[in-house]
Amino acid sequence: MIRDWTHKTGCSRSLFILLLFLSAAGRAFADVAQNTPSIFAPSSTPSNEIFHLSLFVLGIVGGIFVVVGGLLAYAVIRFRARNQEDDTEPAQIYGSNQIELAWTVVPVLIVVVLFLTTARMIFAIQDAPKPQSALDVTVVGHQFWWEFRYPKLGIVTANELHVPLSSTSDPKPTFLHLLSADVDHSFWVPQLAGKTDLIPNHPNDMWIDPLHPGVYVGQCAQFCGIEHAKMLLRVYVDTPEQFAAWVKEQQQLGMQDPHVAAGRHVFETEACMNCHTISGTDGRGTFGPDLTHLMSRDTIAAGAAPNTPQNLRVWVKNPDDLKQGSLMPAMQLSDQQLDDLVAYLSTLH
Amino acid sequence: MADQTLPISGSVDVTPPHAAAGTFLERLHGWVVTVDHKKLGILYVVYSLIFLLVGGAEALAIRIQLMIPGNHFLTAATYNQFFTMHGTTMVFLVGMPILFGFANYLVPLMIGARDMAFPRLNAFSFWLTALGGLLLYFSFIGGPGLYGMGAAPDVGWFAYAPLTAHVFSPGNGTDYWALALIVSGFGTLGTAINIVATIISMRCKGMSLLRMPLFAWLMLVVSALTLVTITPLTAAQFMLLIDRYLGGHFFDTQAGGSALVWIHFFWIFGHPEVYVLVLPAFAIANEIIPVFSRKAIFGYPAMVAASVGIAFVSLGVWAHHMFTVGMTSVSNAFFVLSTMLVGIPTGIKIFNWLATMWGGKIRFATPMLYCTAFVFQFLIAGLTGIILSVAPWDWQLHNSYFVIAHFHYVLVGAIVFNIFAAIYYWYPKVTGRMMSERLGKWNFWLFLIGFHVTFDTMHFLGFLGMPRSIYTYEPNRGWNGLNMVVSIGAFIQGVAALIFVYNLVWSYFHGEVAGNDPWDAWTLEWATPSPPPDYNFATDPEVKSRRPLWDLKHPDDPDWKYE
Amino acid sequence: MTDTVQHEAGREREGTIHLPAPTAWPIVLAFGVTLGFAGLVTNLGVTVLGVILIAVGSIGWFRQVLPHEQHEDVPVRVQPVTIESSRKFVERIEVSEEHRAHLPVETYPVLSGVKGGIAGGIAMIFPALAYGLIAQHSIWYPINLLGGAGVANWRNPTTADIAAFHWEGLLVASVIQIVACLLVGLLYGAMLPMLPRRPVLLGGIIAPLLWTGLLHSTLGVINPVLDEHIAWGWFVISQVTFGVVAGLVVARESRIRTAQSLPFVVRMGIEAPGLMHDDHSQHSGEKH
Amino acid sequence: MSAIPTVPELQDQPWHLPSRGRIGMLSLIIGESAIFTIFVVAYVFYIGKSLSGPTPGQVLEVPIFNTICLLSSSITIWLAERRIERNEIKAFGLWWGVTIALGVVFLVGTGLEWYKLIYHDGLTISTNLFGTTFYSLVGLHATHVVIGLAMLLLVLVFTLMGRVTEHHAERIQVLALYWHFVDAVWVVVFTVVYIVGR
Ligand code: HEA
Ligand code: HEA
Ligand code: HEC
Ligand code: CUA
Ligand SMILES: [Cu+2]
Repeated sequence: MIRDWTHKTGCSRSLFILLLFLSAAGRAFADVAQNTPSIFAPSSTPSNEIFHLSLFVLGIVGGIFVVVGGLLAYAVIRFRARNQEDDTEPAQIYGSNQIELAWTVVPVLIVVVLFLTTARMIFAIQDAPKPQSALDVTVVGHQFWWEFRYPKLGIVTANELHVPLSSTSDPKPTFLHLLSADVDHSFWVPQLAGKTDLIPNHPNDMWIDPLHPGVYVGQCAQFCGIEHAKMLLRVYVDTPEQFAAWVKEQQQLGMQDPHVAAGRHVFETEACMNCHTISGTDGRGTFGPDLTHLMSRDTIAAGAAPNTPQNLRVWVKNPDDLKQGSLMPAMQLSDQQLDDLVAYLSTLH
Repeated sequence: MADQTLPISGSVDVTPPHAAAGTFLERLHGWVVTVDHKKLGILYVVYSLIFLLVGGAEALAIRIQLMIPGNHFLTAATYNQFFTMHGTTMVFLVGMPILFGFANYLVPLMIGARDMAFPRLNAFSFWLTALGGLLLYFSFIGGPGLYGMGAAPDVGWFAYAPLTAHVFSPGNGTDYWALALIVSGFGTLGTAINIVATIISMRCKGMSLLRMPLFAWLMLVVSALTLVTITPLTAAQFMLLIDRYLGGHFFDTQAGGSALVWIHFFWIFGHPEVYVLVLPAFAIANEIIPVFSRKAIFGYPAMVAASVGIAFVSLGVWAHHMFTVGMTSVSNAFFVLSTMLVGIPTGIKIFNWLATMWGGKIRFATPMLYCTAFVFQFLIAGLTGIILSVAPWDWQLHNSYFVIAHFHYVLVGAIVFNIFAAIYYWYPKVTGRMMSERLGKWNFWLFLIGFHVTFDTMHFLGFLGMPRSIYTYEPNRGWNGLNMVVSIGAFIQGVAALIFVYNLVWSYFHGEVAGNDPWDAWTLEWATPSPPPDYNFATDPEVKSRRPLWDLKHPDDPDWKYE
Repeated sequence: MTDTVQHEAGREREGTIHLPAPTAWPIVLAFGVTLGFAGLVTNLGVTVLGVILIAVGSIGWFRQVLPHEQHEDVPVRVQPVTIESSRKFVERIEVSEEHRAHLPVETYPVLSGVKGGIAGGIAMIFPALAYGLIAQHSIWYPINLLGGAGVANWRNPTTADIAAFHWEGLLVASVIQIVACLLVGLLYGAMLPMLPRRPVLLGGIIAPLLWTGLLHSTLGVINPVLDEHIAWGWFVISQVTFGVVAGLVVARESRIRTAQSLPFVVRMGIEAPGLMHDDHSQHSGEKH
Repeated sequence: MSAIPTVPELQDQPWHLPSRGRIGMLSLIIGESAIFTIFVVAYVFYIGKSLSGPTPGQVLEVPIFNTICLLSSSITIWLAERRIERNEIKAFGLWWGVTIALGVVFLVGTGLEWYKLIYHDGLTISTNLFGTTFYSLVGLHATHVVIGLAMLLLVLVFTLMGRVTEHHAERIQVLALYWHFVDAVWVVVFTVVYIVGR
């Protein structure tokens, strides 16, 4: 399933030299900012295959552009009226069936080639068989956050997806099952794969097999309401050890620290638990993200802000300050309650 | 010089049309009650131009907001309303009406008729379209009933279900969107019927279908296409309203309804719609390019066949907007193929324009400048379309700024450019005065530069993973500089647009007097005085070839000897 | 709306022309329809007003056209409009006599290319199958290679896989083969009349070589399965077979337009005054 | 260089173009067909997808009589068309009246059916997907019948006032074309709703 592309394109394929140059430019672009989710800096088989397909297609349309654009430029320069006083009309030409035929057939041939290439790639990516070693994750889109469930591992988390590193020798792809709790969303991490929509009543599937560890950013790519812009997405590609550690941490029950019992009390009495789950408490709500291991996440509210105590306080006090229109209400808590609550939330590792 | 065997004679109207005289109110009344195709055509065009400015102003607001990351110029809610209204306005209140405006004004003149087939229906349709547009904009103040604040539609011009369901869009914005478009949709349907009937039943003697100017041919194809394009949208919007007002379940995913059905229905309308918008632009190019190249259009029959072909194929490609919704791989492959096939007839058109210019003596007056830029830009836009039709690549590019770049390249680079070309070209016929060439050149070059600065850059934002419909973005994504460039380009376009408006107004009073036939052109409208009298032609014209005026101008070498 | 005799509205009557009379009913009706809908988002009273306007508008409109359409008479004064151009002369495409010496006196009809394409397409199957039999002991091998582009579940097939029979492979391969051969044949048909000198050389050797070169450099992306298993020597042989057979068929095709020499523009099929129509002028000026 | 081209055939043959009324009506019919297609597709797509009852099989009865009435009205209107061409105004009025009567019977039949469905079977437009699609599709068709009937009535009134003559044959035939369309659509609706969907 995982093919080494550099090997293929490395051989004397003159057509690709120019394109490789382009790809280098793409990578350079991506280096400008480390967080640029460039589609030209692929790091997973689907995105990689798409990247190479895209170079091929770019080559073809680029060729068409150069030829046709060149002819147009030539015509504009060569056949412009030079002499304003010229009182003759140029020779009138009405057409030619042969020429018409020729410039119909050539595009048809190009289309055939483009189509065959594309079709093969569609099947290769979309219908790829799922290996035994694959990890399953169910992604549920919510207005405006992501819920990730690992059914086989019994983990539920939000907004930050952890997946294991995959490699050619030891493929460990992650298969995502995409659902929606409300409206249409779309899962897009450009460096890992193309996007697939999350549509209520219409489960979809996609897969990634990240080849380099690191954090990959993306975001919801289907307009889903007021805060569509802040429905960000982070994928952490962990080495096997890191991943195992993360799984272990997530599988633990929520932290029960007696020092912050006051905050926990606020959580349990101020309606938070209607929407949020913290294992080990009575909180069983599913309308908002699971907070059991809130502190294991780098950001809050789908990437709207870094996960710091100040931000948590701002968020709980008035979510609109960080994310206008998010579906979590401002709970009208007193400063004391807020302090307690944040202290409590900060223990949820 | 006039050849007696070809009775095309115009007339000079000495009695001014009654409506042109009188007080302001009387004149206004004249416009309101008119059933004259020329006046209605002007109304359509002016109406659309106003909305072009409004939609453009919305675009400028969008661009200010996106200039820098984390900007607070617009709130999230306002931004969503603005891009929805921008798209809806540009497509339904600018693109469609303006094409009907040109068709209204020019088709009867070109085919040698006195008026449209159904003059009163024509007026009715215009007013429906116009009032539909006003209803849409009333949402800014009307909002949820007369009692609340304004709430313009904010669900995108595609209004995907179930975001439009009552639970997720509680206000009235979505209702305004559906209702206003239904109203203007009826108007569109009426005009389309009218144009079809006019072209089929009102041609002057000798004007067989294969002798019609290509402009008329394309308008025929477009109107026929409109008949089966706008109606599915109307139907789907009725379903939406049934859901929202009567508690129906068409798109209610809680009750077994399907969000996908809406997506299909919308694009069954939406895709042919974009060809409805672009074919009139082709129509304009088909008239202007030959005249300024001083040659007959190359491959007339092929052009006709290609247009009809585009219309047919375009009915079967809609799902290329849906590659990411999770269709089976076989359906994906099918729509890849059908989409790419559209490139073939379209390519034929590009090649024919090229061949028309080839060997000509091209005069680069402003209309021709716009048309040349159009061919060039449409080539690029089409090729980015082909890129998007490569489904796996579209999985990356879908809903990114690359798509935005693709369609603005067509909608602005092709359609708006040709709208400008058409206005520069036919303005003398309509008003009797030329538009200023000097301002025209400024207008053209600024618009060209602005256009490329804006929309060329957007492609790269797409490559870098910037999604559309976002009101703000993270500062560390590497999109900052490019967004700034895009916004600057938009403002250059804005300046060009203002010059254009100034030119329109200035030339009306100070433009050089044009005469009947300032461009030395070949179709029948140039055989009438400028502006044409109410009755167009004093005697019904009769034609023998595709270029009746060429025949008159070159009696020893007329077209009908060779066609 | 109405149906009357053609152009009745435009008949001339003593210096006036009949045009439909202006009327306000369409706008009233349109306003009514809009209000009717607008009521849904504002107040039902608006809808009621809309319905009233619709009723009034329709009645008014009917009275406008029934029993007779209302007209107004617009006075005319006819003055002939002179239609002239400052560009009096029309250039002609010069078909110079000198070039004729180098040109053949005959050319091939366009359809010959299609026939050639079909013949070539059939002919090239044999070397391909021969390759399959000789090199892989299976005639399905080359067929599956060709079909591999469209067969969904093929990833890293073994040689044995490719050598076995797959109906999808056969189907896809046949479609590709037929389409490609017809198209290339059509292209030959369009181009050969323009460049009619050495159809066998041009179509038979040069074009296949170019084609193979192009394919060799791009196949890795179009179809890596095919690419990995292809034997390029045999590939060239079947391509050239196609080309030569196609070229031969074209060359054997009876030539048209004997006994006259045709310059390039004419061979391109260009339609322009003074070119080919001269030869047919005795038939008719109307070409279509 | 140029030879003398022949003079084209003289252009004084009569110049005939199709009637704009017919073309207009045909265009309208094409547009309307697209609307119906969308509703029919939605209906077919949602067959059997309702999450709760009642189902079509439980509550729908095949409206044979209604259908016969509507379809025969196509024949009677055709008879009327023939009469007006020959300026037999009385006979025209008669057949026209019969057409209207048949249309009204159809409408009443639909009304009764809906009454039964709503008050007896408890099926409304918001009950389930079946209700939504059923009332929309059948209702859309019924709306067309109503509009058609209104136009037919108008003609009848003019006929009774003695205003209609053979000069109006063309317009009346255009109107009849619409009525034929409404009938033809019913065949589709009938098949989809009462045969396929049940
Ligand atoms: C007038 C408007 C217009 C026009 C003419 C087109 C023309 C085309 N469009 Fe575009 N398109 C839009 C307006 C338009 N589009 C809009 C508004 C959207 C977005 C809607 C939204 O989501 O809001 C969109 C989106 C869109 C998508 C979906 C992207 C996505 O959301 O993921 C796709 C995908 O296939 C696509 C493809 C094409 C193609 C293949 C053409 C073809 O017709 C182009 C054909 C032309 C050429 C190919 C160039 C000339 C040809 C040659 C020189 C011959 C040789 C060429 C070949 C052999 C290839 N378009
Ligand atoms: C014909 C169609 C058309 C045209 C002409 C334009 C023109 C422009 N568009 Fe638009 N656009 C669409 C159709 C069009 N667009 C559609 C369909 C969408 C999708 C909507 C959706 O997703 O729902 C879209 C979306 C869209 C977006 C994406 C928004 C988002 O997804 O978040 C952006 C962003 O930059 C944009 C920008 C522009 C710009 C800069 C112009 C410029 O060309 C405009 C240049 C400016 C002017 C021509 C006017 C100048 C006016 C003045 C100087 C002020 C005058 C003031 C008054 C008196 C009123 N457009
Ligand atoms: C009405 C439901 C609701 C209630 C009540 C509610 N929340 Fe939330 N909460 C949400 C939703 C929805 C989100 C996700 C918002 C987003 O990202 O757009 C959220 C997000 C959060 C987050 C960020 C989670 C993350 O992973 O990024 C925290 C922390 C949080 N809520 C804490 C609280 C606390 C503390 C309370 C009680 C004082 C509370 N919430 C009450 C719905 C609710
Ligand atoms: Cu979720 Cu956009
Ligand atoms: Cu499309």
